[in-house]
Formats: sequence, C-alpha cells, structure tokens
Amino acid sequence: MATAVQTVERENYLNSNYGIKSWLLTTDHKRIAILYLISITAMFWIGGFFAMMIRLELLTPAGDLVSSDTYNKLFTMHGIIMVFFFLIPSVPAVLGNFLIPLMVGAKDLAFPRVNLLSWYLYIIGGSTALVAMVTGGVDTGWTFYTPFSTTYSNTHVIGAAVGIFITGFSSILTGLNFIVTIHRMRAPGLTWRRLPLFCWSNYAAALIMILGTPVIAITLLLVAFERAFHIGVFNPALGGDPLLFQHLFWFYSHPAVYIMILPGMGVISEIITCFSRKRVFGYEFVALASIAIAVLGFLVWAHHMFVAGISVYAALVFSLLSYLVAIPSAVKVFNWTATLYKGSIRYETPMLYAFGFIGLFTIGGLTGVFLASLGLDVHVTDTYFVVAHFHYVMVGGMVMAYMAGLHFWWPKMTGRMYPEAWAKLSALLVFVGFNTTFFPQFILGYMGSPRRYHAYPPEFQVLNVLSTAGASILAVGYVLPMIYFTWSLRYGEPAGPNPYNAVGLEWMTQSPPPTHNFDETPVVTWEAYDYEHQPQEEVTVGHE
Amino acid sequence: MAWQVDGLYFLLTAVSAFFTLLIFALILFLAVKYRRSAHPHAEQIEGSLPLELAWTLIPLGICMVFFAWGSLIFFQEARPPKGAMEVYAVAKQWMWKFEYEGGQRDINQLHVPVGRDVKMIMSSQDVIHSFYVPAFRIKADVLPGRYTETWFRPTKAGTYHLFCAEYCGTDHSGMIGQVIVMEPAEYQAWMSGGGSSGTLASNGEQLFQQLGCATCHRFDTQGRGPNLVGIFGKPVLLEDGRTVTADENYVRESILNPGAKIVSGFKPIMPTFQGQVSEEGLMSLVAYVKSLSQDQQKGAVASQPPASAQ
Amino acid sequence: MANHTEHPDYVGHLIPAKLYYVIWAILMVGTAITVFAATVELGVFNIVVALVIATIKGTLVVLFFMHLRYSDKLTMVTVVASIFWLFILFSLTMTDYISRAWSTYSGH
Amino acid sequence: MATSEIQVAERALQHHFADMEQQKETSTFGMWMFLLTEIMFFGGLFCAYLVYRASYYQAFVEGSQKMNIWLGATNTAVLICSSLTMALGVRAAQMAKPKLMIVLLLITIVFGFGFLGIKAVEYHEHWVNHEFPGPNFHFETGDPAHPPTDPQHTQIYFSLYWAMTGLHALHMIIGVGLVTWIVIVGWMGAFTPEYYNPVENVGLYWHFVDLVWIYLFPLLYLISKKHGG
Repeated sequence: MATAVQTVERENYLNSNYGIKSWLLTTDHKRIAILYLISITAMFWIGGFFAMMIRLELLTPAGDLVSSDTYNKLFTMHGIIMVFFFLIPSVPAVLGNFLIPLMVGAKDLAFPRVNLLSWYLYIIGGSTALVAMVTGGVDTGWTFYTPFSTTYSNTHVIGAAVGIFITGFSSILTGLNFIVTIHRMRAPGLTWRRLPLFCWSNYAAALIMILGTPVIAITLLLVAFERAFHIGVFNPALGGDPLLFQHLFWFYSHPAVYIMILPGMGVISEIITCFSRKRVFGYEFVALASIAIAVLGFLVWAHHMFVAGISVYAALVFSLLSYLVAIPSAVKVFNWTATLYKGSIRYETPMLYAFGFIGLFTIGGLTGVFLASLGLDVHVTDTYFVVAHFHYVMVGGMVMAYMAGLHFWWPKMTGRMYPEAWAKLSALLVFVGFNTTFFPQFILGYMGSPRRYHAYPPEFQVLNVLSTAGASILAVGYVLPMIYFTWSLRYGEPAGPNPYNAVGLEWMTQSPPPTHNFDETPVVTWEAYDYEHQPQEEVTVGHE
Repeated sequence: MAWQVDGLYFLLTAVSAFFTLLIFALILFLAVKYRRSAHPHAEQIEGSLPLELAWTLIPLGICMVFFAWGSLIFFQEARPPKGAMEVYAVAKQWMWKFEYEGGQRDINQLHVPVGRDVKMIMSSQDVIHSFYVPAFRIKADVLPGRYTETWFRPTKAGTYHLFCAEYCGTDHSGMIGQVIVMEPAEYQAWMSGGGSSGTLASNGEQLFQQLGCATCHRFDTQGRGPNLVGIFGKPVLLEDGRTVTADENYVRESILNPGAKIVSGFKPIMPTFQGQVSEEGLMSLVAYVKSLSQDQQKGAVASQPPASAQ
Repeated sequence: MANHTEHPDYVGHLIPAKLYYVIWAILMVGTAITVFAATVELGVFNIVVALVIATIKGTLVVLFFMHLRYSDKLTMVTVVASIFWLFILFSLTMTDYISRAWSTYSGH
Repeated sequence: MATSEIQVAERALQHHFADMEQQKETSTFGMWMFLLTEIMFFGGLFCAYLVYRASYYQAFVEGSQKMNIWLGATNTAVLICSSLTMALGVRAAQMAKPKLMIVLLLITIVFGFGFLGIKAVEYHEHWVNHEFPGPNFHFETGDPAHPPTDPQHTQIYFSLYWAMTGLHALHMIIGVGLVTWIVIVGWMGAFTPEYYNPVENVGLYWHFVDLVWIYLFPLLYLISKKHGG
C-alpha cells in the first residue's frame, strides 16, 4: 500500500475541479450520485441507531429502557427514515444515478439540472423530517394511519408529512429522469434487447415512482391539512372514512416496496452474470419480469388491509392478484440460479452478497405468499411475522443488493479497490447477523406477538433476545464496510478501468470516469452480457 | 378454526421450505461445481422456453391452490354462524370494554363458554384498534364510526391472550387483556354473579324511550318514522331507489346520520343523535332494535339444523 | 400549409390556425351543452352526459391543443398509461366500496 | 437571418445531447412524463371524490347546489379561450413570429388572471357563507323547506371542493408565472423554430390545467339540480 501510485492521474469527474461550490452546484450525474451516497449513508446510520434502540428495549419483556412514548417515536422514525430516506433512494439515486448514463452510453441524464434539484429536494425534505424528529418526534408509525395521525397524536405529524411530501418529489424527478434517459439517450446500437438488466429494473422502478408517488404526496398533504384546519376527509368523527386513507396510502406504499426491490434485482443480474461469466439465463424473461412486477405491483395494495374492514369480496380480488405478483419474482430467482449452470464462478465479495440476496429474497418472497393467503393473513398480519417478512425483503433483499452493488461498482466510482478479505468477512457477518435477527421473528409472529409493542408477554423473551443478539452482529457487519470503504479511498489499490473483466459500457471507460463519461460516443454492436467474446484474462486485482 | 389455519400454515411452510432449500442447494451445488478453478470456461446458454414456462406455471398452480384454500378459511372467518352468542366490544385508548347480551360488563377480560360460537360486534371510541386473539387465529380491526365483526368458537377452557394489533398510540402495548374460556356451568354461574341492571336490549329500550325515539318510531304504521319491529336483517328500500340490509351498521348510521339513507316513503325529518349517545348506548339501541326482530327469527332458527363451524 | 409537411421533424407539426378555432368553437359549444344538460333532470344520466361531454372536450384538447395527434407512439403510450393507472386506482378502490354493502349476510 | 438563428440554436443545445432533435424529443417526452405524474396527483383527490360521492350522493347534491353555475361556466369558457391563445402562441413560436407569440401569451396571462379573479369571488362567497370546512363550517341549503339532510358529508364535499379547486388554482398561478417567464425570455429573442421547447412545454402544462378544469366543472358544479326529498 505504501507504494500507492503517485503518477499524475488522468482527469476524471472527481478531480476535474475542486471546492465545495463545484460539488453543490454540479449537474454531473456522477457527482450527484456521490452527494446522494453521503446523504443516504447518514440517514442509514440515523435509522440504524433507532433500530438498535428498539432492539435493546426489546431485550426484556418489561418496557424498561425507554418510555412507551419514546419507543413509539423510535419505531416511527426508524420506519420513516429507512423507507423514505434510505431504501427508496438507495440503489436508484446512488447507483442508478451513477450508472444509468454510463450504461446507456450517454454523457449525462436527460435533465441534469432536474437531477440536482432532486437532490436538493431530498435534502430539504430530509431536513424537514429530521427537524420534526429532533424537536419532539413523531409517533404515528410510518403508515400515518388516520384518525390517529390526524386527530389523536400530539406529535410533529405535519413536519414529517411535509418532509415526506417534498422528498416524494425528489423521487418523482429521479424516476422521470431515468425513464426519459433510457428512452431517449441510448447510444447508437443499444436496442432495448441489448439494454443491461440494471437499466430495465430501474426503468420499472421509475415507472412506480412517477405513477405512485404523487398519490401518497396528495394523501399526506390531506393529512397535514386535516391536522392543521380540522377538516375531516379521513376522520370518521367528521364523516370521513379512515379506510380511504389506507387505500390511497397503500396504493403508493405497496408498489413502493417494488421501488425498493426492483433496482436491487437489477444489481444482482449484473453481478451474477459477471462472476459466472455468462449471459443471463432467459434475458427477456428477467427483463419483462421487472415490468410485470411494476404493473402487477399496483394491483395488490389492499392485501395490507385484509383485516382492516374492507369487504370480503374485495379481499378476495386483492388476494388473487397478490399471488400473481409472486410469479415474476419467482421467475427471476429461477433464472438467476439457472445462470450459474455451466458458468465459471468466482466468489468475489459482490457475488457473495448476490448469493445472500437470492437466498434471503426467496425466503422473503415465499413468506409474502403466506400474507397473500387470506386465511393465514388474518392471523399473522400486524405481528412480528410481517416485520420479519418485510425485513427479509428490504434488508435481506434490498440492502444486500445495495451492498453488493456498492462493492461491485466501488472501483468504478472511486478508482480504488476495497480490501477483499475484510469485505468477505463483513458479507458473512451481515448474512449471519441478519438471519439471527429476523428468522426468530417469523416464529414470534406465528406465536402471536403483535408488532409495535413496547412491552411484551414474558414467553416471547427468548426469541427477542436472540433477535437482539443477531442485530449486534448485523451492526458490526455494516460498520466494517463503512470503515474499509473510507480507508480504501486513500489506501486502496488502484482499480483500473475494468477490475472484474466485466462487460457493459460502464466498464469501457476509465475509473473513475471522466466528466463526460466517454471520450467518444460508444456504438454498441453486441448483445447484453456478451461474456463469450470477452477475453478471460486472469484478474490482476483481487486475492486468488 | 385454529387447526384449519395451522394446517394451511404448516403445508405452506413445507412448500416454502422445499423451494427455499431447493434454491439454496442449487446455488451451493452450482457454485461449487462450476467454480472458476474447476470450470474455467463458461458455456453460454441463451435460455429455455420450456423451463421458463415450467417455473412460471408450476408456481402459479401451487399459488392458486393456496389461494383457494386460504380464501375458504377466510370466508368462514368472515361469516359468523347464525345463533352465535353476541358480545359487544368498545375499544378505546387503551382498554377493551365488553358488554354481554345479559347486560353484564367486562373490562379487558372477555368471558366466554366452551363450545359456543361467539360473535363479536365491535366499535372504537377513538382511533383504529384491532381485536386479536392469537389462540383462535382471529383478528379484526376495530374502527371508529362503524361496526366490524368477527367470531370464534373456543374449544378448550383456559385463559388466552387478547392483544390490540393495530398501533393506537402511547399505551398500545398495554391494551391487552384476557379471553377467559369457561366450562358452560361455570360460565352460567359467572354470568349470574354479576350485578347487571337488566339485559342489553332492555337498557336499549329504556334509552329508546328517554331519547323520545318512540314518538315517531311507533309500533304501527301511523308513525312519522318507520316501524322498527321485524326489520333487522331484512332489506330496506330507500327513498333514492337503493336497497340496503338493515344490519348493525345501518341502524347505527340511521341514529347518528339519519339523512344519509332515508327509508322509502318517509321524510328526512329525524334529527341526528350524534354526540348525545355514547358508544355503549348505541350498542344497547342496536341490541334493542335487534330484539324487536327476534321473536320472528327464533322460530326460523329453531327449525334449522344447529349452526356448525362447517 | 401543405409545404410545412416538408419541414424537418424537430420543428414539430404546424397545425393550421383554422383548426384551432374550430376546436375552440366545439369546446365552447360543449360547455354550453353541459350547462344546459345539467338543468334538465335526467336522473343518473346527468352525470353520464356531463362526463361524456367532458371526455370529448378533454380528448380534443389533448389531441389538438397538446398535439398528441401529431406526436410519436411513445407519447400516446404515456397518455394511455395515465388513463390506465387512474383506472386501476379508481376501480380497485371502488371494488371495496361497492361490494361492502354485499358483505352483510342475511344468514346461510 | 439564418446565421443568427443557427447561433441561437447552437447556444440552446445542451452539451449532453447529440443534436437539437434529440434535445427537443427528450424535453417534450419529459414534460409528458411530468404530466403523467400530475394526473396521478389529481387522481388521488378524484378518487376520494368518487368514493364519497358514491356513498353520500344526496350530501354532494346539496353542496353542489351552492355553487354558482354561471361563474363556473364563465370560468370554463375563460380557460378554453386561454387554451386557444396558448395554442396559437405556440404556433407563432413555431412560425418564428416572436411578437405575435408575445401578444398571444400576454392575452393568455390576462385570461389566467381572469380565471383566478372569478375563482376568488367564488371563494369569498363560500367563505362568508361559512362553507369552508373546519370548526366554523355551517351549512344551510338556502331553502327553509329543505333543511340539509346530511351536513356532515356536505362538509366533506366542501373539503374536496376546496382541495381540488385550490390545487387547480395553485397550478394556474404557477402556470401564469411560467407563461410570464416565457414572455420575458421570448422578448429577449431566445426562441426560434428550431428551439422553442420551453414554449411548447409550458403550453402542454397550460392545456393540462385546462383539462383538469374541464372535469372539475361538471363534477363539482353540476351534480344535480333536483332538490333532495
């Protein structure tokens, strides 16, 4: 490491100019991606801190560490921050922002200034929500169910709602930019059938962003107005229907789950192909499954409301549709697995995360089928079963994919390699820690432990202790990458343009890429994942 | 009910475990077999339509089986059998109040006899709560402004957890209680022990007189309001041509918001009783209106075979 | 006007001003009919008539004022998508509200 | 003339596009995508309207009868006229007639203010009649023979009326601001037949706002003339 290369680096997007202004007023998608990376990492740690407090409180059955009010605020803020300020922007706003123009061979996203605006909206929205949290917090749960949120809660609901409202527009603008970029900015020869699957899945997620987000924006605005002016669109005491709120809320918030997972699926498709050196099995099916998930995802929202008082016939319809959305996800899992067949597989860190993703997402997806089943849902909804299920999808799926992607493209983003051994260790810690934390919660849920409980009956303690123990392992698994990524910025080995010998336009430019991405506009004449024609020289960086 | 849910649960768990293990095993096997050192050159495979179809259609088929099964259970859970004993519940931050047909009241404790169907008719005074008894595998949200229902049939005496499952504010986790299932004889003894002041329906009748309902809702055809005898559970023709069933929610709405659904042939002259009747009062009025239809129903029920849990 | 068709695409289609006036006239007449129709009691058909006229007006605005008729397929797909997603939102929400009334069982 | 136009066009081409054609297609498509978002934004309110109107029809009828149909119809006409001048303005930009464009857009702005003025008169009327939802809400049908049947849900009608028309009016205000910006930039000679995307996009936005009103008018003002029985 002491012999770090001291030669003059080529000009790239990081060293083309310096100074705070060159960052805060940048319209370069790569710099905006870095801005997003820093902001969502901060949000991740804030949300993670709340999670740790929750787990510590749940070590004992009695509510002894924090008061019930504090506990309610903790899980609310954990939910709001993780969902709206970490998971939704994570892969799209960081990796998508950085990679989509590179992958389609463009100089930038279609609307660079809108992209910067989107980051500022994120910061303004995030700050608004954080101010609301610091000055007293919110205790409605991230779901803001009425009439509790409109009438009974005495906390800063309006601040949090307005924060999410503003951030919603950040998400809409990102999605809009992606869709327009993928439609209009592709390099010559890059047809839809040659498009990397990462672009396909981000495209699908972007569809949800622009179609779903406005609905929750207007809904939360109504909630804020109801609180401020005492009107009653959702308040039964004034003739409103609280279920209408739930319909409108879940119309976005269920598809939002797919905003979170779809880009992660894209990351996995890139990584699995690279490290098994194969074209993805059934490219069209994987690509179209993304779109199918995005569309079907809009048809299933009321499965969050099976016991909420909706009509049994509507429940039946939504249950049927919910089963359908499971199918394209299953198709993806099978195709990824089949891609390994007769491949030439290397176990680099991103691949380990990808294996973890497939396994955990399978569990998360299959337990989703339990929740789609009406008879079972009645018992397990609003229990720890649901908590475990969506953490398997969100953390086991999405965060694993995000970590996989971050490792995979870290050399591209920074020009430096991360330390492989430490990275493998942390991948292992995350996998073990995650399962120890959340698997017991499935059992807890079936035993009937309701969620959002500050204190619980003593018979649930053993599993809760196990869960908290797992959470500490998980925390170590997340702290490690934070340290070695920072370390690698200075001491990591220079990566070279293509350390994994991967295909894809993003690997055909230098690392880090120059401000204009490509010296000349690339012309694509090959299919996606064309590993057959990629020379298979031994990788020089790495440890095998 | 519980064993049906458990049966479905265990079968689905088995199927899920099978697929999870299949995927895990495949990944492990393929990752080891085709590791770079053993298999240095990948063979390119485009895909396979038969395989794609197989892993689209087989899961779809399995899903449809579980859909049908889960829905059957749900329909049973959603339809309280005829002749079930009725318990009224009012949820509020952060307690459960129960009222039995005999007029007895309970707080955070629900006493029921073994082997009888129990139908819960529930409403909330403030925010959304959820009535959850894990041992019976049932859960139903309790909403302000309307009634929701669920039912169960306890099969074993004992004390079971009762939880509020929908987050409802500060002391959500303290909104817990017990369902105490007793042997029928014991239950009878317990019921007669409470110092109740008349049945729920008779309380409702008193309220009916107090509020002056009887001046218009007379038991003949001369009243300015509809005659309430025998209407419960029957379809009602409305002024605007629609037909609704006179169920608990309809009676409730007619008291609180009389203008919303005017019975055909009557004028919208009834004042609202919003804010004048408590949730408990409303429930007793509903029970009273129900009792006005019971004489006819009794005969019908008696001639039917006893309601079963199917 | 004919020579404008030879313009390169990016100039956009130049629509004859006369067409704009015709559309405008139809929209104004449509508004008048809507107001008139509302004064006639048609029962449930009041809303049907009003929405049909509104939809005709809206279609004209989108097709001509917003140049959809002269736009590429992608723009048309966008418009269709917006209608489709509105339809999802409305119809699936109403699935619940319409069938709630059926959920009252008169025994079985 | 041709050279100066080409210069303008070159200045207008942003660095990341290959040519003007790609830039125009991209910006127009972006605008349509944005309108798609806007449709869903209003869609949430329309959905709430649909649900409550289906459930509490009579209450909605009584609320709608307090609307001033003539002001509403006038406003509809004003918006349609403004859409015409807007469309002609875009056409003028296409034909390289900047002065005509500016005149037409100024007329559009006048229509826009006209709409907002009439709306303000209506709002004032509702406000003094306590037809604003909240603690001060009070509803009378204005006909002693027909007292309000369901004032609680009429209040929901008014909540939605204020929310929907308020959101629409906000869009109008933004629209007037955008058209003003186009007029100023157009005055400075920024637009050519090769580069007028901003004019076109603001036009799309303006027509969209008109479109929303075309639905709002019958849904809010013209539910039924019949007095509830």
